[in-house]
Amino acid sequence: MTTMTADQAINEALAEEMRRDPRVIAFGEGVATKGYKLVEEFGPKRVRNTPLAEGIIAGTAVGAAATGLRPVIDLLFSPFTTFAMDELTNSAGKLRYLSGGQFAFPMVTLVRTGAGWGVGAQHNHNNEAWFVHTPGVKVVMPSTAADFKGMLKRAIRDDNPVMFFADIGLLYAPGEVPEGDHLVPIGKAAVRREGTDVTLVSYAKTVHTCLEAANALQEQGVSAEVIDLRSLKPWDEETVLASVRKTGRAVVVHEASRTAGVGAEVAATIAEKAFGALKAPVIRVAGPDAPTAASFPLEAAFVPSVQRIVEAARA
Amino acid sequence: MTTMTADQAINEALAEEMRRDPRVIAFGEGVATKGYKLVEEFGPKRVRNTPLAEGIIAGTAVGAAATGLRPVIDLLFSPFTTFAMDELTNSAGKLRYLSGGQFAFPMVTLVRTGAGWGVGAQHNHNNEAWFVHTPGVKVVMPSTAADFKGMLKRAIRDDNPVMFFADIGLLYAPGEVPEGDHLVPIGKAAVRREGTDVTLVSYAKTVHTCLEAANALQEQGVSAEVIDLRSLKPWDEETVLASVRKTGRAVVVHEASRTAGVGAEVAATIAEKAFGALKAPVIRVAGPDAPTAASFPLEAAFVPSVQRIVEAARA
Amino acid sequence: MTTFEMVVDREVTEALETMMLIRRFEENSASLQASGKAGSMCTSVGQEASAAGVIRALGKDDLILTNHRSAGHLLARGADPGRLLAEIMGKATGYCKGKSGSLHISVKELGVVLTSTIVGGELSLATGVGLSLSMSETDAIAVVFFGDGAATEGIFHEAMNLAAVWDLPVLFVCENNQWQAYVHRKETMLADHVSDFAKAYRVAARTVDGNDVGAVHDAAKFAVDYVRKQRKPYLLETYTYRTRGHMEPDDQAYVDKAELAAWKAKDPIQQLEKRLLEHDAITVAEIEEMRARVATRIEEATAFALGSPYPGFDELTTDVYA
Amino acid sequence: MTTFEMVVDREVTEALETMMLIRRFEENSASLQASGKAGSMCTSVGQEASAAGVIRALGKDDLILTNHRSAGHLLARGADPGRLLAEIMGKATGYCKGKSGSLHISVKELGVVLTSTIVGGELSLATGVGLSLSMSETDAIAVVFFGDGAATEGIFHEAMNLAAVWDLPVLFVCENNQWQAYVHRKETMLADHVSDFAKAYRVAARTVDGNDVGAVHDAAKFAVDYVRKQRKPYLLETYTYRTRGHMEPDDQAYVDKAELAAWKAKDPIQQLEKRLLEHDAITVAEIEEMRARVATRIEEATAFALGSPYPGFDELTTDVYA
Ligand SMILES: Cc1ncc(C[n+]2csc(CCOP(=O)(O)OP(=O)(O)O)c2C)c(N)n1
Ligand SMILES: Cc1ncc(C[n+]2csc(CCOP(=O)(O)OP(=O)(O)O)c2C)c(N)n1
Ligand SMILES: [Mg+2]
Ligand SMILES: [Mg+2]
Repeated sequence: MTTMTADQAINEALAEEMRRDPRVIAFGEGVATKGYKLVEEFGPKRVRNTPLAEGIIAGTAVGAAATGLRPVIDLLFSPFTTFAMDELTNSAGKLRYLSGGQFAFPMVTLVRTGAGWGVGAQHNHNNEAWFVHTPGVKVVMPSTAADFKGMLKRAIRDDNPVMFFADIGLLYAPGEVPEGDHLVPIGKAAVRREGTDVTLVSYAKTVHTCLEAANALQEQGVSAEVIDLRSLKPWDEETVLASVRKTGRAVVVHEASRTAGVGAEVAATIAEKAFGALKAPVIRVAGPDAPTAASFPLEAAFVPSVQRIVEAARA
Repeated sequence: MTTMTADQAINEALAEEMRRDPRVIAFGEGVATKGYKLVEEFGPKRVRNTPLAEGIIAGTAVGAAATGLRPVIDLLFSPFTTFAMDELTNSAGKLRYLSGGQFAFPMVTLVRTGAGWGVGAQHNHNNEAWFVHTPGVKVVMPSTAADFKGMLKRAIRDDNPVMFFADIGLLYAPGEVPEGDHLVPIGKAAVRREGTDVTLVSYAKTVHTCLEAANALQEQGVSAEVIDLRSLKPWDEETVLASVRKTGRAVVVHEASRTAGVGAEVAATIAEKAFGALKAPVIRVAGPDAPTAASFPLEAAFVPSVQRIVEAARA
Repeated sequence: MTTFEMVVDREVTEALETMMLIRRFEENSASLQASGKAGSMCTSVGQEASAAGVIRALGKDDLILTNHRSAGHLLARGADPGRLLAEIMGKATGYCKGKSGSLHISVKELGVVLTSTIVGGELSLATGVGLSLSMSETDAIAVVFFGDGAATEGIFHEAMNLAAVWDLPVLFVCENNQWQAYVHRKETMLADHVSDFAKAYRVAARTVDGNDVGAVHDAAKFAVDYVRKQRKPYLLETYTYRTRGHMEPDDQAYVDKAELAAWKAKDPIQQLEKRLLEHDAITVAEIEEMRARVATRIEEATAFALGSPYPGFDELTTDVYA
Repeated sequence: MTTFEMVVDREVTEALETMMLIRRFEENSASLQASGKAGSMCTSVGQEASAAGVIRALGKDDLILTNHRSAGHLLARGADPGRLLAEIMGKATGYCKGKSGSLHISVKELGVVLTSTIVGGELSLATGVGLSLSMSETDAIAVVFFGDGAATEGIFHEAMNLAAVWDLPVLFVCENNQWQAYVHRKETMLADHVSDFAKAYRVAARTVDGNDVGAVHDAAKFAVDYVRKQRKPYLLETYTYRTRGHMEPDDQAYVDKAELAAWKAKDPIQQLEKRLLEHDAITVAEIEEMRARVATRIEEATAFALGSPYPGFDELTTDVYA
């Protein structure tokens, strides 16, 4: 194990995969500037700065992926994906299907989002559900430095377009990362804490809030199991359903706005497939249906709190 | 009552609102060509063709809405919204909030989607859930000619950005439309058929499939209530919950892909708030998590069928 | 080589048959649509010289990206009319198993990669294909066909700029057919030529008479050679006209009759036949033979497509993920 | 009027105080950020002549759109430094109740409408503001400030094209400060001047020395007059440099030292002071008085902002819908 931040884990994952596979390239606004070490090792052709144009950055990745390269692009902050939606959904997501399987799109799109920087809704918008609802793409959003590394490495080896969401609030927190070629499968959830009375399902920053809530619940005599989805499309129904069948209760937690968020899918699936096992309604604890403010106290209040999770678990 | 197609209802609604309010303008690719009658009545300044550029069409509407006009834009087919996502979400959806309420964005964005034309996933992509998950916007998707007219007129009078989804499969089917200034509120569902044993919740084309399913169920001795959401954001929880509390069973139906679709939100809400009343799990009947094919038989197979709904209602 | 010399070049007589094939294929598709046997499609009637002239200037390793108006490009590249028509009809024997239908047909084996019906989509992808080529040991180039309307999408500018800044071997071919669905080009831009936009990107560009297959072929050969050797982008604009309307069926009630008539008088196929006959480069009999050959191919293609099955329901969810 | 004559114009001495205010305000904001009292912000240090020169050429009914680097534009337009700083700190007394923070500050009462930190967002909205003005009985115009990086977003081209085709009274002001966050402009476009792009749209354009407030003011007065009378767009490029880096804090390790030094030597404030003194248009004492006035305003503003409350939690979900 080595200790590093999620941000360092991302860079390590990228460097290792570029070392392993010459087809892996990286580009985006400032990618070469910030990744000057990568430029030194892999050269200016494989690590590039781009013009300030998300549409062509993404489109170029899609076209390159279909013709032999494995691009990793950095679109910086999730609201900037709005300039690349055609390329990410109509092209990367659909052209394999529409071509009858003639092409594959092995590419990774990195974006950041979530509370922590205090710069407002045009930099912080947890829109991962848009992509979870989009055919042909995969979506991951890890919560630990180890998963940032292992899932990015796996995503780069995946033959499909993967949206990699990085929670800003986690990027600079240090964590333990296994040595060597650490890979984490896409589509497999992690049980972060075992429990018997209630299942807390979450991903990204709020997984840690759930773990705190689990401690609080422990003191109140409630044993909470905490599941970290980390992969949102595909997501690990099996692990979640097995847990809920055991505990009979579920609380789904995320920072993204509540309405039609990923939590709706998880809650609806639990309510449908574990119906018989449920002792109480599945409750969602999520951000409000509002843009995120820059003002720090408001930004912080947007995110589900330990208290809200505890109350939901006891409801 | 007069009989007209949904397409005619859209044009009538637009003409009536333009007559009523000089601030209402309409533009988009071919809007003036197809709407030459509107040009004759309202002049070329209020009804315009545009360059082929969805981003600036939407952005222009947002900027105009904030400064006194009430634009209605036609983006043609829902996949084309991908070129206008910044304008529709980061600007129209967030700038009221980020400006502390200084601006309002009274605008309507019309798009078409759904099976019926056989031209594939880059024209047919039911992505309404993206916008339902987007703060600051409203979303409607009517199922009858009367609602096409009444909801478009209401949307044009709304002071917020409204995404108006038109189901291609409904556009040319004739329907009864009330005479006069027919207005249908946004946020209120319609009970299309009363029943006691199961609630079928849907919107757009599949409302009619649900009504057929209800007839089939009737023959099998099952009394189905059919609710047409028609407004997806905000959506009418009250009407849906009241019905499910009565019937104890719910099936949520839509053509859009299942995962993280609008049905997930509706099912999760029912399962949470009507938990005690449920005699069976809430089942979703939706399109597959795949792009839509152009091939007619595949396009048709994508859409929930009467049989699937009946089976779900009896499960 | 000047257009005049081109006239006696046998390449041009071959181009004539290609154009005839495209014309016949598209008129046949349109009538199948009219009789309810096929879904809707966009035809390139009146623009055939652009496809025929540009595509025959390409090498077999060059990669092509195209859009919704692609039948001409595909046929000129050697696509089988039967499989092409089958795709348009949504049949399992089509190049994309019927999943594409008429609007996004790609054929990897012919090097026709990534066709998008999102106007501008093809442009957003072309730079990526160019990037792959620029990073591998090849002198192949990428060629992207797009319309004058696509040039009003911001992505056109982003693509031109990136191709210029990164020295990507991409030949941009703008088929300026004066229309953007139901809107005339003049309503959407003040410049007459899309090639005007190239200068600020420092991209070499040229506009050519898109109804003169010889002129198109000359210009295309120069452009292809430039991109292949310089490993830099080039913008070639083929100035032409869409004489059958946007998408089947289209009564063109919104089209200026005089403008349409003027362009029909410049029909690329009739023009070429006339010129070839004048220069004794072909005989009436030879032209008749060509027509007959083309007619037979289209008949066979139609029989094949009509006789082909639709994809099975299992195809509903295949090819979503690799 | 030439720049030389401008020098003795009292407008320029006023512009000096405006630039001093902007400089002092932004350096003060940056130190508040450094000491953890404010969140991050982008400063326009080195570019003040652009804001000061353009904004004072506007009429009170003209509408302004800006972006993430907006403090200069807002202060030049008369924004209260206290409320502006409060907004940057996310305080309830800020112009946007603290919801915007530093990156999307708009002030309706000053005609600063629709600020977006999405690069290019301001351009996508400017045509709509221009459309509203073009359809009402007014001679007011819309002015949109954007950077050289925004000019590489396709939406810039869509906006220029629509403004040209629809004759919209929009003055496009590109503040070409040679940087796009952590990427140098030269890495993103081959042209040196964003004004090069105007020609193909048939939009009148000019590039001016963005560090010479007199020159900027002259050019802006001409441009504003042109847009106001012609009801047509115009592109004015102020060629300048971002000397403090992209966003606080920024060590500029990636910036070429020589280039930075060369531009710092052309500091717009020092340049103007020197010139005014040379022409006896101002005395050292007067400059000192100005500095003192500015210092007092910034102190008061800081006290106001620091003393202001944060918005209440009820504000979390207000202002979402009208
Ligand atoms: C992004 C997008 N907007 C609109 C459309 C609808 N549409 C299909 S073809 C077309 C016209 C395209 O014009 P042009 O680029 O000149 O190509 P042409 O059809 O003339 O060959 C339009 C508006 C689309 N397919 N994609
Ligand atoms: C669409 C989008 N992409 C990227 C960013 C991140 N970003 C913020 S400012 C900036 C640089 C903008 O450069 P320019 O337009 O020249 O303006 P400047 O900052 O130099 O004033 C970038 C890349 C953003 N805010 N929006
Ligand atoms: Mg065209
Ligand atoms: Mg800049």
